[in-house]
Amino acid sequence: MAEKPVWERVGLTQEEYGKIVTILGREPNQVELEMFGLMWSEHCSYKTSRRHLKKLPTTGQRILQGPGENAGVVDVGDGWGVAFKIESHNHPSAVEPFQGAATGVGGILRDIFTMGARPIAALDSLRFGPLNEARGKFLFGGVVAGIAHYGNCFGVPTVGGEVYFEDCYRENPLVNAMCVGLVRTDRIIRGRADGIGNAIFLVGARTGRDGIHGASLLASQELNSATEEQRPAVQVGDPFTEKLLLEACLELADSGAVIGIQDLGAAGLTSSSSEMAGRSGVGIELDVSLVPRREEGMEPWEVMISESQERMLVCVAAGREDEVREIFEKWDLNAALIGRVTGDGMLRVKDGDRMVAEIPAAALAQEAPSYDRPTRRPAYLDELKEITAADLPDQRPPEEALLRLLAHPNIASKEAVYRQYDHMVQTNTAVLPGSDAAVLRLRGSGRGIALATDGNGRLTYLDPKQGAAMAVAEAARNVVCSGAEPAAITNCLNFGNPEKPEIMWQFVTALEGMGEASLALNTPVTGGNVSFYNDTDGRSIYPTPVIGMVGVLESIDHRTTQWFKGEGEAIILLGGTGSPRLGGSQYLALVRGDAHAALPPLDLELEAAVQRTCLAAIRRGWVSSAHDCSDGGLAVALAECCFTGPRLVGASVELTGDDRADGLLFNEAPSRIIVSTPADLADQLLSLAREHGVPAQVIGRTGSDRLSVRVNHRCVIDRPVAELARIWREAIPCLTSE
Amino acid sequence: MKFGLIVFPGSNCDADVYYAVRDGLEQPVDYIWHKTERIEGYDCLILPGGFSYGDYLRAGAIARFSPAMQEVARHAQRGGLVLGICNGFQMLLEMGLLPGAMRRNDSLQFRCHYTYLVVENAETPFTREYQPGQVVAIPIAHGEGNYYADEATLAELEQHGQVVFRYCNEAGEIVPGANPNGSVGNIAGITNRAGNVLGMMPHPERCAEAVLGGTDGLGVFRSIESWLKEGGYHG
Amino acid sequence: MFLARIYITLKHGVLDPQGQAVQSALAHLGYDQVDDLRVGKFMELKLEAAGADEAGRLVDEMCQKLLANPVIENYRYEISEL
Amino acid sequence: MFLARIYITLKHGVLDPQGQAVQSALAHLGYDQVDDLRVGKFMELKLEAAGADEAGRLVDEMCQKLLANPVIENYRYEISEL
Ligand SMILES: Nc1ncnc2c1ncn2[C@@H]1O[C@H](COP(=O)(O)OP(=O)(O)O)[C@@H](O)[C@H]1O
Ligand SMILES: [Mg+2]
Repeated sequence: MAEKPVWERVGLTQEEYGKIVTILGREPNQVELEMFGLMWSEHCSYKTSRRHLKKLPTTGQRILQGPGENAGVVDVGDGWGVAFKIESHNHPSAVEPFQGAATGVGGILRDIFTMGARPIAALDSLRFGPLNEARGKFLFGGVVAGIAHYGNCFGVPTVGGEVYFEDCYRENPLVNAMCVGLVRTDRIIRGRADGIGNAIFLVGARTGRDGIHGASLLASQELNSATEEQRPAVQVGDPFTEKLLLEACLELADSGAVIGIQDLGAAGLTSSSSEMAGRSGVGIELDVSLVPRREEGMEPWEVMISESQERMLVCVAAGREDEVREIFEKWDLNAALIGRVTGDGMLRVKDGDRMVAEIPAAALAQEAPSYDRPTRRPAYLDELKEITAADLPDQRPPEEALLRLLAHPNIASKEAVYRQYDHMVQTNTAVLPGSDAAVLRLRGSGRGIALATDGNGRLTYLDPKQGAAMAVAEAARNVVCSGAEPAAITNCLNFGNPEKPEIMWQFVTALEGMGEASLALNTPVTGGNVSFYNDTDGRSIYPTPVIGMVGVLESIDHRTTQWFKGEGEAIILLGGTGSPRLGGSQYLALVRGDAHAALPPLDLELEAAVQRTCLAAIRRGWVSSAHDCSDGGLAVALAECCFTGPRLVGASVELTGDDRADGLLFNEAPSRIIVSTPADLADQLLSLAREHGVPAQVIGRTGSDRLSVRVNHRCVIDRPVAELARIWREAIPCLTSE
Repeated sequence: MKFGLIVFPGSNCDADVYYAVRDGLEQPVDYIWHKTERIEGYDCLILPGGFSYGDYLRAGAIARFSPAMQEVARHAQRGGLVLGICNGFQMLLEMGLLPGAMRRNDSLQFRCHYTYLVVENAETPFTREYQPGQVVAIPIAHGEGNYYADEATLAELEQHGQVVFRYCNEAGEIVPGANPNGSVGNIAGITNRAGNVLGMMPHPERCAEAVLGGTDGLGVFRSIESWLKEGGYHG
Repeated sequence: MFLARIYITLKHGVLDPQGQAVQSALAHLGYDQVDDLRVGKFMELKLEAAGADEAGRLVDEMCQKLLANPVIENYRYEISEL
Repeated sequence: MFLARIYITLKHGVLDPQGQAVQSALAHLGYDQVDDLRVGKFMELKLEAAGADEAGRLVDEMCQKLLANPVIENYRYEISEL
């Protein structure tokens, strides 16, 4: 058998290898080749996505740091900034769900505290195959436990997220973790290495062979039986060490000795050193023999690309090295002075006296190849039809459909997940998980932030542009319902193999939709992460862009929850009864087996107006509860208003419309919010809506212990709220304990 | 009146207790690093929650060897108040200041949610501001809160009123369904025989402010305050 | 009736945060002559089987399917008759 | 240099939630011939000592002080020379 060409062994193409030879003016040695292989992988270089990501709107009044650093930062007033970012750990979680998810959380936490920010919240957006299958249960159980393990021990509250179950994620689950941190705006630290002669320290855990040829390669190719072979590379997270690393890094930041910090993620020392040097236009010379090791006999290239967790590269002002050592000693952590900043832009790696690699730093980090991959509109899109209730043969009794939807794992209570997460530590969580968005108070300022993640692969599959826009709209609506003004987003773009033109088309088109919605809703993109190659044996996941949203509450007193508060209040529907189109809805999936049909339209102007109305009403103190209509449509949203609070509150609702009852109740048209308000304020609220050009109507009243819904004067739902609640609460525990 | 809060590597509820005492109770409080060898001038020492040393091996097992823990023991011996919350409770068990041991939750999962507790003994320095039998809502957040003691020890605890909090339902009934972790007798918190050392799994500091959704936990801190004001042992 | 004793250990090279923490706690207590401490699991179970071979085969299956995590752990076991 | 193998098990009479959960998971997989499953810890460490006796004495101390919790756990160990 012929030996593989050298470039293939590190996952590069022949052309890419040629480019390396041109850059170096010679053949790379093994260390250099390994370094290039990782840095020019899709995962590290964004070679496919870079040119398209550039088109996203990234600036705005509140934006202190956009894309390009470890995390984005928004200004939340009083001298405070909120740093936030989302990242995927899909493939590691497919191989080892517990550790894969745990180290995913560890990675995103480091991205936040490298900025000098203390992590104050985490969220997680998850996708699995069906929960009634062994693999679905195994991955779900392992991933949730892994997130809990890392976040709880570290001491960050995991306050929100989402979980969906769809066939397309059966082999390739999605595990996207978001972290949010708080930093003084004048203390933001960046991943820079300025100042010739300054010291480069490697701090934190010791270096082992973890993840060598693992994470980044896994993330840059499809899953198949060959990837099984890469199992020994699995990394184990150590949240305790990470917690010490956090405290030490923040203490170091306070000392003022720090020039810059960069976490070690994919491609370890190679990426962190070349990125720091690249951003500052300098060089770095380092000696791998000075790196504290966990294992014996490691080669220089192994040290350079190891993905051992819980490590940071720190640039420190020359002359202040001892301060660093003292701080890390206090926290029982290593701090090894491994190199210095140089003036010539070269990344030089020595092993003692021996030079083992010499590469222009920028060539590794910024000058990676960039591809404009071909796109082709997928044929399935042309086959999608418009389906309305009238197209469905026989109407199920809406009541039965409601019960079945409430028991569907995509809609049922996620308490079984979030009760495993410590969501209260740090005592800032003012709205706990279980409402549209989590709300955190900002201690001492009277303000707060609202956080949500949203994404809907099914909608994006059916209409990449609008599906991605709907994810932004829904995330914004969720924070608005909680009393916050949407401020900015981070995104995690989970797609299939971009070398397939149809996937590439989905990607490019989804970005257009995301960009438009971000502009319309005034939520610039501050960063994110791209995860390609989410395919198994040639089948791709649904294109799944996930949006992480940060909103700001002017006053923490504006915080609003989704559940009805008491009897006799008016229930108002903002945004109208939706669309007859059922494409993408849980209802269509339920009655027909799949939801493949044209989506209801999204009107971004209406969306913005609905959100403005809701927020204005909340700020005036008129709103007792606000809940957005999403999965399962109006009927499910109403039921959730009745039973998600500390006490059950019934409602009687009267809808009228041209559509059939099931269409009115279960369509998932966007831009709609259910608001409850004291009865005497209803008229004011309606006229406020009118001023904003938003359709609004009183659809019922809270009260009794039943949810009763009449459509065009016919009673279609009438059930005790307690029964609905039980079905909704028990569905996931029931499925997982089977 | 002064509170001291011992901070271990891996503590993560230290700041929460700090704010509950400083802002909720409006009393002075200091952080004390676990390597501190001499701890003087504190009236109540608190061991906060978290994952000291990652909770590796057994929760609280490694922390008990910190120099500050000898001072905590000395303070307790002299009659000073010691409050261990969650991981702090686990440490008190490991160091033998309280009897029994913790096992993993019977669900084998970490659990974080509000629980109802019945105040079984409202005469301790930590509970005197509650009514006897009062039902309070205080959240838990732990993976190893499944309290165990052998029968003889349990009988002693009961006999001397050392069981201070039990998990119950909203109506105050001590039933298996209200037990979040499998603890024997639904036990959520106990004191030592002298009553000056309390260990509890639930987190009173998480519900000491209205914005957090509840203030039932404030009673623990107010009790300590009133006990100290009325002449309880000062350090 | 057979007794199975199962030993589950982390694979070589896989980080053992627990072992590290315990070792450094021992060092703090003065036991600094200790090295390479690794923490694993030990299980005991009884089972009915036609013979020791059969018992071994069953235990091996259980280890692969559930008791050990083959991605990061190794296992071995001993079977004895009761 | 000596190798110590340490086995830490829950005392008889102390309910073992983990053992119970594992046993019922096995039963779900069809292994209902399994009984009395108990989960404990298994540690391996290397240590310098003048001899096997000395090593044993040290390990015993470590178990009493830190590695096992005498309220609920038993321990035993084996020492072998490397
Ligand atoms: N989908 C995206 N949209 C906007 N910016 C992105 C996106 N994906 C990645 N980025 C930005 O590109 C940079 C590199 O991303 P990444 O490699 O994930 O960061 P890190 O090395 O910190 O893990 C980051 O600044 C990130 O915010
Ligand atoms: Mg980073």
